[in-house]
Amino acid sequence: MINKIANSVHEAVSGIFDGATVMISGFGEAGSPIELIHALVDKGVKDLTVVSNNAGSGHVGLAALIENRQVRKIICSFPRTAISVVFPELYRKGEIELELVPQGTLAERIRSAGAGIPAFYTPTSVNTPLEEGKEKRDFNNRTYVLEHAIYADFALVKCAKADRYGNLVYNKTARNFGPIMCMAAKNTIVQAKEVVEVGDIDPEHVVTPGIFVKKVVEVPNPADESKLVEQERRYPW
Amino acid sequence: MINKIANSVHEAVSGIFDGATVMISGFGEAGSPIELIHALVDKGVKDLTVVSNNAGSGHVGLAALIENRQVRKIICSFPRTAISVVFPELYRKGEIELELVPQGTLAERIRSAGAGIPAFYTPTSVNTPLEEGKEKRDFNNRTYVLEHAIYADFALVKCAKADRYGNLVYNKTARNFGPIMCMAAKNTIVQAKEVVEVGDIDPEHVVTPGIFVKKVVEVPNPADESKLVEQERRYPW
Amino acid sequence: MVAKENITGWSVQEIAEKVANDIFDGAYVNLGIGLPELVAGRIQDGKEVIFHTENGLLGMGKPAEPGKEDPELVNAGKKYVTAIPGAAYFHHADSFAMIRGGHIDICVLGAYQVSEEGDLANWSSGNPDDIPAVGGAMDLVAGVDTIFVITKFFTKSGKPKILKQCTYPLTGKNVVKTIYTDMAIIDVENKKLKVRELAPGVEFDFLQQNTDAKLYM
Amino acid sequence: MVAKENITGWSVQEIAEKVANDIFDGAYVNLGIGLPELVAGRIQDGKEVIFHTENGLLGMGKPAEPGKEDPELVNAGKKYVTAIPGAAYFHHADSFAMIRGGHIDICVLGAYQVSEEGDLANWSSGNPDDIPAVGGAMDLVAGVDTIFVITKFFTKSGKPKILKQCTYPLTGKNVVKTIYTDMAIIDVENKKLKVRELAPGVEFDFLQQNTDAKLYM
Repeated sequence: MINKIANSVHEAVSGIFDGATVMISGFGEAGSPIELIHALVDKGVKDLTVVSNNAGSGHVGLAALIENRQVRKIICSFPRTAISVVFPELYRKGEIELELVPQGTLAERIRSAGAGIPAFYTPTSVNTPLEEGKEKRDFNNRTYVLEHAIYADFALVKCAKADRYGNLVYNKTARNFGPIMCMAAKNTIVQAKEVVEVGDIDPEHVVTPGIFVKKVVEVPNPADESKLVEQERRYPW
Repeated sequence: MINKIANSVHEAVSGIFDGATVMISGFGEAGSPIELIHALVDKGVKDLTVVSNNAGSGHVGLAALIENRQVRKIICSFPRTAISVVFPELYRKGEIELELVPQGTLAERIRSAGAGIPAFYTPTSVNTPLEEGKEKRDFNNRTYVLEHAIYADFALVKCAKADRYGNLVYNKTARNFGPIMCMAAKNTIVQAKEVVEVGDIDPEHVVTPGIFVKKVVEVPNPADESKLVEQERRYPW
Repeated sequence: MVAKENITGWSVQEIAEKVANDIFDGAYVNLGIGLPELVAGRIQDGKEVIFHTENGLLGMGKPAEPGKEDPELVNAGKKYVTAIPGAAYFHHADSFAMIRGGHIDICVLGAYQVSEEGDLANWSSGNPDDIPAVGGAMDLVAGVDTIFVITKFFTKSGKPKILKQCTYPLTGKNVVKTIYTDMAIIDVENKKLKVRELAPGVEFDFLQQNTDAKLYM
Repeated sequence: MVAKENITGWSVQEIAEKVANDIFDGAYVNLGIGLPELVAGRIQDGKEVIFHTENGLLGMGKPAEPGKEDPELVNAGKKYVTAIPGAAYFHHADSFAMIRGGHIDICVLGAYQVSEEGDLANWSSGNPDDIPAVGGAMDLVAGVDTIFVITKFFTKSGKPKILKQCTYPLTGKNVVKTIYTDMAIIDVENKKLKVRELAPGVEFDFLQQNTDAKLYM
C-alpha cells in the first residue's frame, strides 16, 4: 500500500543530511513551508545548499535556518527585501555563498532537472553581468546562454491539499515554485494544510501528481510568516 | 473588450495560409479537433507542415487533410496505425515528407517553442538511428543530443470548456498535446465542447490560460472519429 | 536435442505473472503496448502499483467495460481504459517529464530483439517499405532505470529474439534489465545474460543452442 | 536656463496615465514593482487589460482591501492583491514560459538608468556593498517585445537617469521602447531617443542640457 503520510514534520525531514541540496518553495511567505523549515532548524544539519527564490525575512523560516548557520550556499533570484536582515549580514561578512539567478532561469533550471533535461538555452542575462562564465550560442540570429539543470536531494514544499498518494493542489499564488521543486528533488517532502482521502481530489485538478512526492505531513494551521516577522519572533523560540 | 469567440469553424481557421506550419492536438482521436481540421480541408490551403502525434485514421480528420494533398510535410512520432491508410500510401510514393520524432522529444520541442527556449539537450535517441545529424554532448558522464524548438504559425486544439478570454480546461486524456501546442503557436484556434462565462472556470483549475489562445469556437457535438472511420466515411462528404 | 515444437514453456499469462512478481509495492510503472498490457491484470493482491500511460494519465485502471468506453480516456495503445481514484491527468510535456526525469520506476516493453548487452530493438524492422513509427519507446528506455522486456523467446518464424547483436535499428543501448520470455527469465548483469529461471521442460543447453548470444547460468 | 527646481512636470499619476494610454485593449501586461504598479489604476474605462504577475497569476485585480488580505495571494512585489473573474493560477516555470516565450504584450518597468540605445539598468547599483538581487527583471526584458519604462527624469540627487551609456550593470541591451518620465515621453527608435511629448513647462533644450544622451525632437 502506498502511504506517504508522515506523522510529524520532524519525521518528515528526518532523512535530510549534512551537505544536502534542499529546494524550498515559496515566493516570500506565500508557499513557504515554515514548519518544515523549523523542523530542519531543530534537526541542525549543516552545509546545506538551499535553492529558493528569496533568502528569508526576519528571524523565522528560511532566515532562521540561515541564522543557525546551516546554509553554506543559497541559489536564488532575490535575496534582498526590506525585512531581510540575516542573509545580508552573513553575505557581507563573506560567510554565506550566493548564486544569483534570474527568476525565470531559476524556474526553468529547476523544471529541467525534473524533466531530465540537463541543459537548455535561454536569452535571459545575455549582455548583462550575469552572462559571465556562461557559454553563448546563436540560434536564428539571436544570442542565448547555456543554462544547466539544478538537481536537489530534497524539496520542502507547502500545499493546500494532499492525499496519501502524494497528489497535491495548491492555494492561489502560493503555488509558485512548489510543483517544479517537487519534480526536481529526489525526495520531496510536503506540508499540506489538509490531508484528504484518495479520490477526493478530482484527477483533472491535480497540480502535482503523487509520483513527484515522497512524504506528506499535515500542518492544519501553518504560521503566518509576516505576522511572526512583525512580532519580531525568532526561531527557535 | 476581449472576445476570442469565433462564430464558426470556418471563421476560426480563416487566417491560415499556404505554407503555414500547423500544430494539431490529439493522441489518435482523443483530443483531435476534427471539425477545425475539416474546416481547413474546406479552405483548401496547401503546402502545410503539420505537427501532430499521429498521421490520421481512415479518410476523415487529419487523414482527409493529407488525402486532399494539403500537407507537404508531417512532424510526428507515430504515423503507423492499423487504420492509417492515407499517409502510408502517400509516404511510400514519396509524396509526403516525414520527420519522425520520439514522442517525448516532440512534446518537449513544442513546449520549448512556447517557453522561449530555442534548444535543449535530451538523452532520448542517443545510440539509435534517430540521433543521426544531431549534435551530441556529454553532461555528467552521459551523452545527450541537442534538440530544437518547433515553432508553429497555427495550432488547432480541442478542449472541453473555454471562456471568451480563451481560458481552457480539457477532458481526461484528450488533454495530451493541447496545452503545449497552445503555447507554441503564434495563433491558437480552439474548438470547445462548451463556451462558458468568464468566471465559470475556477482560476485554480484553468489548464491553458487565455494568453495562449487567439480564437475559440464552440462545437457542442464533435464527431467521434473512430465511428466515422468504422462507417468508412470520407471527408469532404 | 529437443525440437522447439515440443517445448511449450510458460503461457503469456504466466510470463506476465513473473513480471508482476518483480514489481514492488508502490511502484510507478509504465506498460508498453501488447504483451506488457497483460501485466496490469497479474499484480498480486495487497500490492498497490500505479500505472502511468504516456498520453497523460497516472493511475490508469482496468480496461473500460463494453458500453462504457470513453473515446477521450485511452491508453498509449489507444485502447479504452479507466482511471482509478487518486488518478491525475496532465499534458504530454509533463507526462514525458515523468519519463525522461527518471520518476517512473519500471517500464515493461515488448521487443523485436534484445542483444547480449541489453540493447533493445522494438520500433522498426529496418525494412524500407515499413512506415517508421517510434512513439514513446525511445523516451522510455532513455528515462526509466528499470526496463523489463516481455516477449516470446522465438519469433513467429522460429528465429531467436535474443541475439549477440541486434540486427534491427536500436531503441536504446544497454537499457534492458530483465527479459521475461516463455522459455526463461534472463537478467542482463554487467552486459552479460544470466538465466535466472527456466520454464518447466526447458534446458539451459536448449536455450544456448538457439541463440548466438552467450548465456550464463 | 530654467533651474530644475522650478519645473514640476507631470505627477506620477499623470505619467501612469500616459503609459495607460499606450496600452491597447486586450493587452497582456506585466507591471514591475513601484511606479509601474500605478498604471493598473489608470487603464481607461472600456479597455480590458489582463495583468500578469510573474509569481503565478494572470488576471491580477486591484490591491486587496484592508482586512481582506490573503498572504497566499500576492503580486511580484509581495503586496496583497486580488484576482479577477477569469483569472488563472500557474507555477513559476509556466509563468516564465509566458514571459520568455513572448506571450506578454507589454511590460512596464522602473529604471535606475536608460541609455541612448535603449539599454536598461534597473537591478543593481553595482555597489559591492549592496546585496545583488535580480528577480524577474532580466527575463522580462529578454522575453517581452514592448518594454515601457516609467521613471522620474532625475534621480533624488538630481542626476539624469537617461544617459549616453548606463554606468550601472545592465538588465538588458536595446530593450526599452518608450521612456515615460515626469518631464517627457521619449521613444527609442532605431537606437535613437525621440522626444514624443514634453510635459507642460518643459522645453526640449532643458532636457538636452540635462543629459549627455543625444535627444531628437
